[in-house]
Amino acid sequence: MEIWFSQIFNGLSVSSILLLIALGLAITFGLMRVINMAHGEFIMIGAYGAYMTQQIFKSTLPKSLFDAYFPVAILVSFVIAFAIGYLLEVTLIRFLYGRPLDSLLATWGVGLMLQQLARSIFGAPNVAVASPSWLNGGLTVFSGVVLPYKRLFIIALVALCLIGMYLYIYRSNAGRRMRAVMQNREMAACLGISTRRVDSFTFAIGSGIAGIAGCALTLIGPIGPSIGTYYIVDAFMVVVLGGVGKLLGTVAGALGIGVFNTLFEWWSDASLGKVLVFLCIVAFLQWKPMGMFAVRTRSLD
Amino acid sequence: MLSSSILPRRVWLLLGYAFAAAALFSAPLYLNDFRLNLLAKCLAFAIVALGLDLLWGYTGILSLGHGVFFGLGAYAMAMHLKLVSSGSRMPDFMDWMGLTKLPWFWEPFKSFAFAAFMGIVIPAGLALVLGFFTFRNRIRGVYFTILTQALVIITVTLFVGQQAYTGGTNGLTGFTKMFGYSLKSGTAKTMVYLATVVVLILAFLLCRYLVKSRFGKVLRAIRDGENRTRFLGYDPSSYQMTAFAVSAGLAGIAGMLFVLHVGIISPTMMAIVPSIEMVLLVAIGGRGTLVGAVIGAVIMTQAKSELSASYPDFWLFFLGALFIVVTVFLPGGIVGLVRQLRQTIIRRRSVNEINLNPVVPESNGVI
Amino acid sequence: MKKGSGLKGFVLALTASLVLAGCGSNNNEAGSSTSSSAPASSAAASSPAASGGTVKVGILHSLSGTMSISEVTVKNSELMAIKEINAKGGVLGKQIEAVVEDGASDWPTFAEKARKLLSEDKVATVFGGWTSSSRKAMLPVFEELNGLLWYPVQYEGLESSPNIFYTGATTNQQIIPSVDFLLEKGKKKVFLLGSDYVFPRTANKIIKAQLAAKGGETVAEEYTPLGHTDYTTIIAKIKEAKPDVVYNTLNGDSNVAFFKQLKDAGISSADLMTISVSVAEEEVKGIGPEYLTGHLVAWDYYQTTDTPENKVFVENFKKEYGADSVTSDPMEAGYVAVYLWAAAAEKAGSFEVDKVREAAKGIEFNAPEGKVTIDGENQHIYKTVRIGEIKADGQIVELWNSGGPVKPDPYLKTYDWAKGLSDQ
Amino acid sequence: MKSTSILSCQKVTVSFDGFKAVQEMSLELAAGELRFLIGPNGAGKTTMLDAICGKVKPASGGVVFHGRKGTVDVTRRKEHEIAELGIGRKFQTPSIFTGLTVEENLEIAMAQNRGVWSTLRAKMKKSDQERIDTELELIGLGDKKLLRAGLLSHGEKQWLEIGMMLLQEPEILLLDEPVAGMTDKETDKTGELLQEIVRKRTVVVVEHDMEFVRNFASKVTVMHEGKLLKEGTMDEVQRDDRVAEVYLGRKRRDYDVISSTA
Repeated sequence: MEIWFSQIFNGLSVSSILLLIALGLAITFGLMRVINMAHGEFIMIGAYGAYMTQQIFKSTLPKSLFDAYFPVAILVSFVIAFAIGYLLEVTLIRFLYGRPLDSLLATWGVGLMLQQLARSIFGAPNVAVASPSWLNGGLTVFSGVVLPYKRLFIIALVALCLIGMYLYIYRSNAGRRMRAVMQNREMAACLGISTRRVDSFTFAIGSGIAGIAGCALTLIGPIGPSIGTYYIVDAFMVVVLGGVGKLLGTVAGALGIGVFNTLFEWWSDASLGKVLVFLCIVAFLQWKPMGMFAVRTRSLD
Repeated sequence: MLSSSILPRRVWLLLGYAFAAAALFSAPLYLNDFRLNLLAKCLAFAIVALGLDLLWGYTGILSLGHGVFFGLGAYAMAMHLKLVSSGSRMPDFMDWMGLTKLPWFWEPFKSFAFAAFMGIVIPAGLALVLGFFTFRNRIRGVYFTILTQALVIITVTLFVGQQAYTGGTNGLTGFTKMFGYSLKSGTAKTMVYLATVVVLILAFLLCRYLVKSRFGKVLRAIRDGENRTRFLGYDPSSYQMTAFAVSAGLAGIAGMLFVLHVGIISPTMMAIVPSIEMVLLVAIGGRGTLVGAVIGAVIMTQAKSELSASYPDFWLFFLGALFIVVTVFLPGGIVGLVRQLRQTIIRRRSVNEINLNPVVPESNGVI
Repeated sequence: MKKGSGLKGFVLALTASLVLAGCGSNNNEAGSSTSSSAPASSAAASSPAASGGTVKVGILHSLSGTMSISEVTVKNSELMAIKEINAKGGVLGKQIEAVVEDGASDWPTFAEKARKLLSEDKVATVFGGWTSSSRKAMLPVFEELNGLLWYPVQYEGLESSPNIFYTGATTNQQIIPSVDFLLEKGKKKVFLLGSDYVFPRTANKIIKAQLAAKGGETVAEEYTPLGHTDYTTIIAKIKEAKPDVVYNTLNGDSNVAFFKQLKDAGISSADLMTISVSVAEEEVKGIGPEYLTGHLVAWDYYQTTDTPENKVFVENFKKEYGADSVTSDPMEAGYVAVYLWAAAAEKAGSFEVDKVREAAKGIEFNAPEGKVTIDGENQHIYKTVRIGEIKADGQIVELWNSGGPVKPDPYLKTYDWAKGLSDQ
Repeated sequence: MKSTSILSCQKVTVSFDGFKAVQEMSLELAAGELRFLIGPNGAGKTTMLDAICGKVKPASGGVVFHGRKGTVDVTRRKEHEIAELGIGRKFQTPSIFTGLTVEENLEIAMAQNRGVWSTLRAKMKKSDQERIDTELELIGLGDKKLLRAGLLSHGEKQWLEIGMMLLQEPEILLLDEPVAGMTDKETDKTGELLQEIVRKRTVVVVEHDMEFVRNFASKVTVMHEGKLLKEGTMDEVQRDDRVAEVYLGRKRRDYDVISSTA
């Protein structure tokens, strides 16, 4: 009973992390159709953003304020990843719209360079980020079942990001412009929308959310130059499984993969669990090639 | 390029091929052990690049899972070599993992012919199965590419996890003999090298035949408009499956040769990074031209060996930049660049000579 | 044939000639002792290039890729040893010149670079490798060309090549004593957790046999893929199994995720002890000491190891690579390897591989970890085993040691319960 | 007088996520007939062609093809099988293979065995080459046969595609707005080409250009909101009030304008 409860929670928790790393991709890949293989590196940038914020707090502010660094770090991570994403869109990605496979290779190159850059700046070894004390410990539901605050925090953060994204995309003027451009570039341009600006901004937001993910991941995982590579394939799987271009699909994809991964891992072992999950995804796509929530089009190719 | 007006282009082309072949065949005469080995490795990669080019450059399907096919071929050959080298004993790693008997599926690999056959059939067969399920369900483009990454992860995890049967992360190594000869002798190495050259030439001729045949034209048609070919009455999925299987088979052959040269195969060689680097070979040389694939493979493998040692930090920046520059600014790769230069020259000359030759057929990727 | 083919032919020929010419010229530089039709074993490194006032040695670690995190530090300590030896006048009156190559975390590259070092640079010896896979990849090359490799990392044993000296611990110098230590402390129910690769699987096989023979119990054995970052399910399994101790053979980044998530689950070292064999000072720094305080590790050397040699070593290292840098077991083993080779060469009076190997037998050296001796039979070295506890400042303090150097036994021949683990 | 039917669509309904683009549409084609399919935007004309050639699967109804290879209900067949049976389709935007030369486009369009194995071994026979050369002359691209098709002008692309359709030798040809976006001169030439095509096979043309339609004395089917509105000769259709009303959604007065320009 306890085990079931805590495993359900673990499944949810894994799903929330998957969702967090996939949300940014749901924008850059899902909406803009850019296969951003450097997405993992934006997560890494976010993680280092948290590290830098922590170092600055440590060296300049009194110890009592240290715990406040984390909310600041989330903001800093978002801003840095946003800025680098913006820069990347303006200098590179804009040449690659409509060439998904080329965007894949080029952004892979970007990923390599960002990794090496991080290595040059911060050194190859992992760095440590101390989590704020208010996130230590956990909520004891009943004896033997502890829900760690960090996990709860991440779930809440994902929910917040999701609501924010929903409101932005579907309820704001900027979001309406964004959707207009993504659906019909020429028409949107005719209506006086600056498609260039919308493109850059959209890509930057996707990158910024990856930055938030990176910041949150410092609570539970390693922080090093190559951490992006651990998450990138999972993130793509979530988006593809859910159905490209649908926010709801991404949520469903993350839940599906997270829960099944936890279950399979519990029943077998971590390696086999991973293989089974991927096999299930491949099998599922046989049945629904466009993912759980497909967008239908009438175009020829 | 003035000389091209003296001799017909065809002669130049044949001369070029002949020179390249002569240079390759005579390499053992003037290269030392290390260089010859390195060149042999390049040529093995050139074979993968040919197959990838057939798939990506001509059919428009990008596979980021060719490391798997390469690896499967390599493992087939490595299993044979391991068995031969272990003599009557079991391979050492099985011993340590507590196996008491050689697993049944290892048994037939004692035969070289079987191993070589499987080194082609297993990758090609796997590609056929994967292709059957994806292409027939119209999973294509980016989705297919991402699925090939899933394939990589599944395969690597399985190979690492089944240590008793595959040697785990250490892979298979410690080969000493083949056909009863020591692999360490100079003659054996030269023979293996020459075999690689021959296989590369055969692979090149095969690919050349494929892309020049009507089959190849249909492949390019599928690349340009898959659905359109469907309404002409072609079933694109069977063409895609064939191209994928041939490509995977070539990767398998390359893997077998690679093992002979390098003496080790491990799951890391099948992972995502090597798979993507294989694609880069094609991108650098020029996708959609077979010569480009070979040139890309040779230059990149050499460059990696030279640059990564002297400037390990710089190397990754360089590699990253190369990905970006080639895909964004030079989609035609080296061959494309040369072509552009030639066009410029022709244009300039035709302005001077008021060349009235009306139609300059844009070379369309056929060698 | 369409237009443009001629040009293509030209490019083809040009490329071929460029590449081959490049190779050729390199070959000339390297000395064409590998002449014409017999490019074979005559190229062996048996005549090391000890030309002029220098002797070349190779340093072959991953400077790029995933393994560079660990290997760069070993490269640094090896270079420092070379610098120290050169400052004292070199070996046999010659200055040591290091040829540094990058294995790029890619095993075939290790083999390729080993071949280059031996047949082109003609180095007298090579210091290098970290993962077993890289060593296994290099081994055939060293045996074929009769080179000499010094391998500085603890590994799973079951190997002994005449062309390799192993200066890291083998299983009976790290794992077996640590399991004995746990049993002595009454920790009998052991949960085995490792990354899915060769070292953990082999180590756990040995541990299981040892526990079975000595009254312990293996409650579970779990492996996670390399680079795995979510340990919630594993931790749930640990809770379910209720072990006395977790024997941790996780590698690299997985350790960070595991220890962070273990603490989040409300499990501290007081609740459940873990003992790790792949977490050294360098890793502690990257995980954050607060997650590790009180947990155990097993190695042969710590930065705090109390020997006069270690004081000098740590001081020099910090001087060379910054006050923030830490020293760890593999770094020390790499450092020791250079000194041992130099001593063997001095004793042999030559850089020739066969003579150095012969002379190396029985050589002793006062290393930072204490006295080490090369075992003439299996070419590993005698090392002192130490169990340590991680402190809040990130340093590791010794709790127990083996009292003196332990004889290396890579095939565990001297352990009755290990019969059948290996038939070699 | 009624000749043998070659294609009969019976109560075809096509729906996209609940929206019915075509509703219970029936269409009967006689062998050798030229039929124009007209109607305002969104009437379901293109979708009807899609249903016939297999691009979309009807939710209900049948499309029965009485071809050389027997009588087949094509609604459950795949696109390439339908094409093989003898139903050819030309799309609104020119969809030729831009990376192939003009000649190569024709070569792969040519009627032949389209299996992997046959194309691998296919040799260009003398008769094939002659057919292609004849076709090249017909569509007026003889001097551009080595040019990459992507470099052709819009009109040339359309002709190339028509040429491909002819070489494909379908029994029924479905053409979607063959003269859209063409200059007058190009339209004229296309008209000539069409006359050529019509002589040999059954053709269905979706067209907006009334003047173009008028050049052919043949039967016209008018669709509106996915349904059949009127079928008959151009004159009959023009006299019909309902057609006048729905066409452009206006009353008679506007319709006069159309008929005067038409």
